[in-house]
Amino acid sequence: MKSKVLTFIMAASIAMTAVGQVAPIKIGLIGAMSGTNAVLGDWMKKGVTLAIEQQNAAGGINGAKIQLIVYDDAANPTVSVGLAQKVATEDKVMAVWATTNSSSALADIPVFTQYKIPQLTNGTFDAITTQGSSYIFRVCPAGPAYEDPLVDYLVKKGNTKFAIIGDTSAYGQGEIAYQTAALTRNHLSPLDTEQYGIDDKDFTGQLTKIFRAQPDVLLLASSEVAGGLVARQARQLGFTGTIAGGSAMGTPKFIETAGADVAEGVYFTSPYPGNQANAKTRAFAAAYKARWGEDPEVHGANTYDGMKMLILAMERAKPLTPENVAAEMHKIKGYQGLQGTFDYDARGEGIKATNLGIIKNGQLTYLEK
Amino acid sequence: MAILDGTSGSPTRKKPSVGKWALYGAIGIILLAVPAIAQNPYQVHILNMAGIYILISLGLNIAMGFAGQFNLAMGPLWGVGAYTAAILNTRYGIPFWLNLPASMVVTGAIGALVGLPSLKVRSHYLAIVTIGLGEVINIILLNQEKLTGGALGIPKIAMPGFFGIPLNNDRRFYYLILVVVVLGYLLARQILGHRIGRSFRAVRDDFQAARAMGIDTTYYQVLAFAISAVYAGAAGALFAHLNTYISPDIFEFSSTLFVMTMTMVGGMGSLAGSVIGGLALPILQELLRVIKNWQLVVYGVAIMVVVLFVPGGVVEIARRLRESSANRKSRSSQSIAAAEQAEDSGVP
Amino acid sequence: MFLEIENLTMQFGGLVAVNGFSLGVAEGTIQGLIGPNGSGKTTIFNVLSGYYKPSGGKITFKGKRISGLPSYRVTASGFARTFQNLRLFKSMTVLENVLVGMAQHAETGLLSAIFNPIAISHEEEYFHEKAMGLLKLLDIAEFADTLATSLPYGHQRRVEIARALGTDPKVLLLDEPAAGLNETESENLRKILLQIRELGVTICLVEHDMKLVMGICDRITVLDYGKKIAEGTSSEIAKDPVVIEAYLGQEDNS
Amino acid sequence: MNNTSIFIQTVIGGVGIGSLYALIALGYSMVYRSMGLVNFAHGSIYMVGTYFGIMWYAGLVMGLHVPYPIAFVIGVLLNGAFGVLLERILRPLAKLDLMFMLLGTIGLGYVLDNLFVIIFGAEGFAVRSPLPSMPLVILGVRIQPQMLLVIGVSAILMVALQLFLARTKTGKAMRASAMDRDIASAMGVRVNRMNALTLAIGSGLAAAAGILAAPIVYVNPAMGAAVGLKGFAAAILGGLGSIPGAIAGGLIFGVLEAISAGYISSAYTRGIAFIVVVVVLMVKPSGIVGEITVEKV
Repeated sequence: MKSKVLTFIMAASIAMTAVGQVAPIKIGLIGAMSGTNAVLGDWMKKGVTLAIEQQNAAGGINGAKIQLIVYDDAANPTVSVGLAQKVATEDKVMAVWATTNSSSALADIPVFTQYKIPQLTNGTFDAITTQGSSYIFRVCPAGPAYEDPLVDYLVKKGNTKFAIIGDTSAYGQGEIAYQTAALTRNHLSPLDTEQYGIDDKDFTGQLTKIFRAQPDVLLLASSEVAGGLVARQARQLGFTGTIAGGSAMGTPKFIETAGADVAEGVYFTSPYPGNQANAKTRAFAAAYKARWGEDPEVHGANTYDGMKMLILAMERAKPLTPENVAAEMHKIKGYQGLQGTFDYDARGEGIKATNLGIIKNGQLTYLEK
Repeated sequence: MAILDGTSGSPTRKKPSVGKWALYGAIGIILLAVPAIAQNPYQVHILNMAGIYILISLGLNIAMGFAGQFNLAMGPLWGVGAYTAAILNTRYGIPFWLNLPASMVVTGAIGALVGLPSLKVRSHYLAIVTIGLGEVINIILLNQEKLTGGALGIPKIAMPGFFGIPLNNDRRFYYLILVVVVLGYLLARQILGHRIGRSFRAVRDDFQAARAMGIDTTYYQVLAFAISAVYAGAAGALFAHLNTYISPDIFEFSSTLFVMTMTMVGGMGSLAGSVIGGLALPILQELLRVIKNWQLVVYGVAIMVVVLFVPGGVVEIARRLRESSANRKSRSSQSIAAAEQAEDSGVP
Repeated sequence: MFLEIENLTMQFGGLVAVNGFSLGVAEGTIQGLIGPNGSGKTTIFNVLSGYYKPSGGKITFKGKRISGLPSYRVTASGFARTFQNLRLFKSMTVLENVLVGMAQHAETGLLSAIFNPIAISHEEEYFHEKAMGLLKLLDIAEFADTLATSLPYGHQRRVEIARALGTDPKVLLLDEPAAGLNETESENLRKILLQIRELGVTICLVEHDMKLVMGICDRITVLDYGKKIAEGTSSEIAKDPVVIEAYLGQEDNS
Repeated sequence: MNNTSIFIQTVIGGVGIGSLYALIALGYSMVYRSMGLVNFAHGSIYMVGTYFGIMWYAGLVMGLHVPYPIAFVIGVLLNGAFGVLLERILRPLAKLDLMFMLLGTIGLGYVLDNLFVIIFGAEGFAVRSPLPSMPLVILGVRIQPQMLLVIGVSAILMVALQLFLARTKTGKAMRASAMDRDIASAMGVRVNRMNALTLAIGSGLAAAAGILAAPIVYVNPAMGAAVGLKGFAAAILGGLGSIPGAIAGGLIFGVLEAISAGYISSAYTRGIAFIVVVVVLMVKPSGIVGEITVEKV
């Protein structure tokens, strides 16, 4: 807790010193800072803040410092829309991060489209970029990009009997749909698909039902924590087959919740190749650890990528207006980020590839393509 | 009537004085000027949301404050209204002006269903039944993916137009909400001032005595639920078309609690309480935002203070102030004060 | 007969509160119902007013069966009651309490409340006048706008009667209206009851105040242990040895 | 696995979670019976109790890793003491109408939840089970060892509570106080002290539930909301104020959830459980074990 307070004071003092002769450039950040999804907001804030601090230390943007204004929407879309109005019209930001939660991100789109302010998100729901807005930018791949390669790989390894278990949240329902679609691509269908409420803690009923169908592979369609709990109970109920899931399973939080023994051998996909993948990721991981005292994971990495590109777009925009920044974002092609190469299209999608990984010895390790 | 045709008894209702009319006028002018006074659309947005909450709160107040019926499904019923409008609009292209009455009818009917158990169970049992039925509504919204879009909800709901003027931003939408809220308020006054309102209060005050007075309590209990749901339905249609995006998590039990809190802070059993609470709470939240994590702690303490020390809410504080000044003016005219107190008919 | 109770039985679990009780009441009379505590008087009232469904027997009013109907329908068919332990609507003024009972005679419903405010205001004014008339009859008009439960006990009793009259009853069931009243108040009550009878309302009275009962009842029925033990005019009852033994004698002892 | 063992496995999961609901429901029912208070902060008290125990076990206090049974006892006792403190806060609320009780205790819940967010952070953490993670296999039925611990300890606690109330002098005084406060106080029972004891026991049971569940669930300050609501539903289902009712209600609610998840529709599980509660209350308006009270006219 103490470190959080310190962080806040430091961030505040950095923001203060930024107020020099040139007015600072304001960037908004709306995310879940409280409630069960707080961890997502926290990761976003850490990735974005790191990129901003590095830029400010290097002189900001044409002499102007970047100032981050953070708001907590507690993952509630109603609150989120209100805050979107606030950052757009009261704070008059240059660009905004909103949000990791796909439903809040969707709720905010009309607001930022109306005020012509670029909106960055790391939500994975594919419909985010089909709303007809030219101000929305996704900084990570969309949902299907995670599930397709995962299922393709597992099918290629000879698995045919799949079952899906996921939560009823927006993320869970989306993942279930993408996993089902990925199976359909491979001319398969899940033997059983079960769901649970986000507050549920005992999955015996669902899992017992699933195991009656005797699947080889259990696909998890849920967030880090619930995914971890499900994996643990699945193993305790005697499931010996393969467990696999999307990027949520490629996080330290999943390993912590499931326990290293249960997490061992779980497949996941992530656009982030891991902290030790190359020079770029090693530098990022070192800086992140120095700043926040913990190792980065995928959300920290994709928001860092996104903020870097946003900075690039702001440097290029002449004159510097939200509208021009958005136009410059669309022009980004061939940008080499932590997650790979970004080429933004008209819909706001920048990257499509993900890496397949497996948890080995409690560590996230990536398989060669 | 067979007994005594009353001959000279005079009705005792008061006519508002000139001063009161002037006050109403001033309030009206301020309300109309708000979008111009506001520094930015965000402030108008806060008021628009407050207006939507006031509508739900009026409904809750009629059911709970006046008729004594625990309707703790108000949040999910608000969702029914919003989804009705959203589905009609995005699937069939039906405009807001038809969706508003449609939402009110559909939500009113479902509200009456939610109210049916009130005929069998009371107080905390009714509380859990309505909470439970609210959960069921929410789960249906969440899982009927083909109809409701599931957890991801429904985007791209069209904003309404008014004779060619698109109400496509908060400043313009404000007037729409203002009109609906004012109509909703006047209608609530009309209903509650009528024998229906007296019957509601009779059912609340003493269920058996009400039946002994010939009041069909079954009808009035279900009616109270239905009316409260009609308000939630109107609020839902407005919300769907203002926000242009809805998802099930907006309409969870926590939204019921939020509306209940604002109603009780304003004053349960007083329509003015709904308005005051509906304005006060969103503004309070804005003010508390600066203290970050502590805001909900302060919020919780504030709720407890209100419940323990001023259970009648802000309306009661105002009345106490008025009474004490009236008492200072004339200590002898206590019966008048009592009559006034009765006329205001706040929480007993 | 105007009001006919036939072979009424009321059981609560194993307890028989009323056992094969029959009674006929003539129109325009005051019928007294007396008996020691727990003899079943209030239970009979509760069955009469529809609060309990009888275990056996039936009640007919002007030839129509009313036993088993819900209480609000019993009221609608012309019965009104007061409660032994006052049950006024606590958030309402005296006037509003009386208006509640009139609601069932209203012709305007929810739709008029919304779309026809003029009809509503006419109707309200009409009811107000009637209610004020009733308050005058019971001599409590000056408290019309006072919170009913803030009045002294004796006045609250009168509000209960006015409220019951508000329903425009043919039969008025009064459950111990004189309880807690002093001598003068009791005398006032006697006058009021006689006035009500003049208006053509039949009164059924459960009462412990013997002076009042003997003074105004046309006929009196005596109950003990849920059974009728005597019936007749006040002078007949006063002489009946069974009654003296079971009831009056008992009172002497206490 | 044959159908019977599948069914038994499903039911055992339900009984496990149902035991937790029952322990929570007992808190609601006991406090309602003795104080007339419906305490909607009880879910938060469950969360607080979980932290009070688990923080010693999970190394949140000076990096200590106290053995699980000792952490369990510490948590139960700490939360019991916390319950005594709460009695002072809740006493005035018990005199109010249900509406005010509801909001007042929810306000208290907000305060507790968010204080714990401030102290421990919102993120939460997973807790290692003290038992081996491999399942026990009995006649083809697989059971999580921790679930067996939950069921066993809960059963012991419930029996102990019954014995305490029926056999001990204090227990009898508590029951007398719950039945009629005036008579009890006339007989020399200190009603407020009995209420404090009731809250202490209710809170202790909630802590026990939380600490037992911690290795199955995930510990964070928001963990009380859903369990609190379901525990309340269970108490109502059994008949608020009845101790056997709370236990029956909790178990039935848990088993209902498991069966509807395993056999009917997992997405609608929560809704089905609530529908059953509503239907039961339509038939028996004061719950399964609740007494019917006749209203006096």
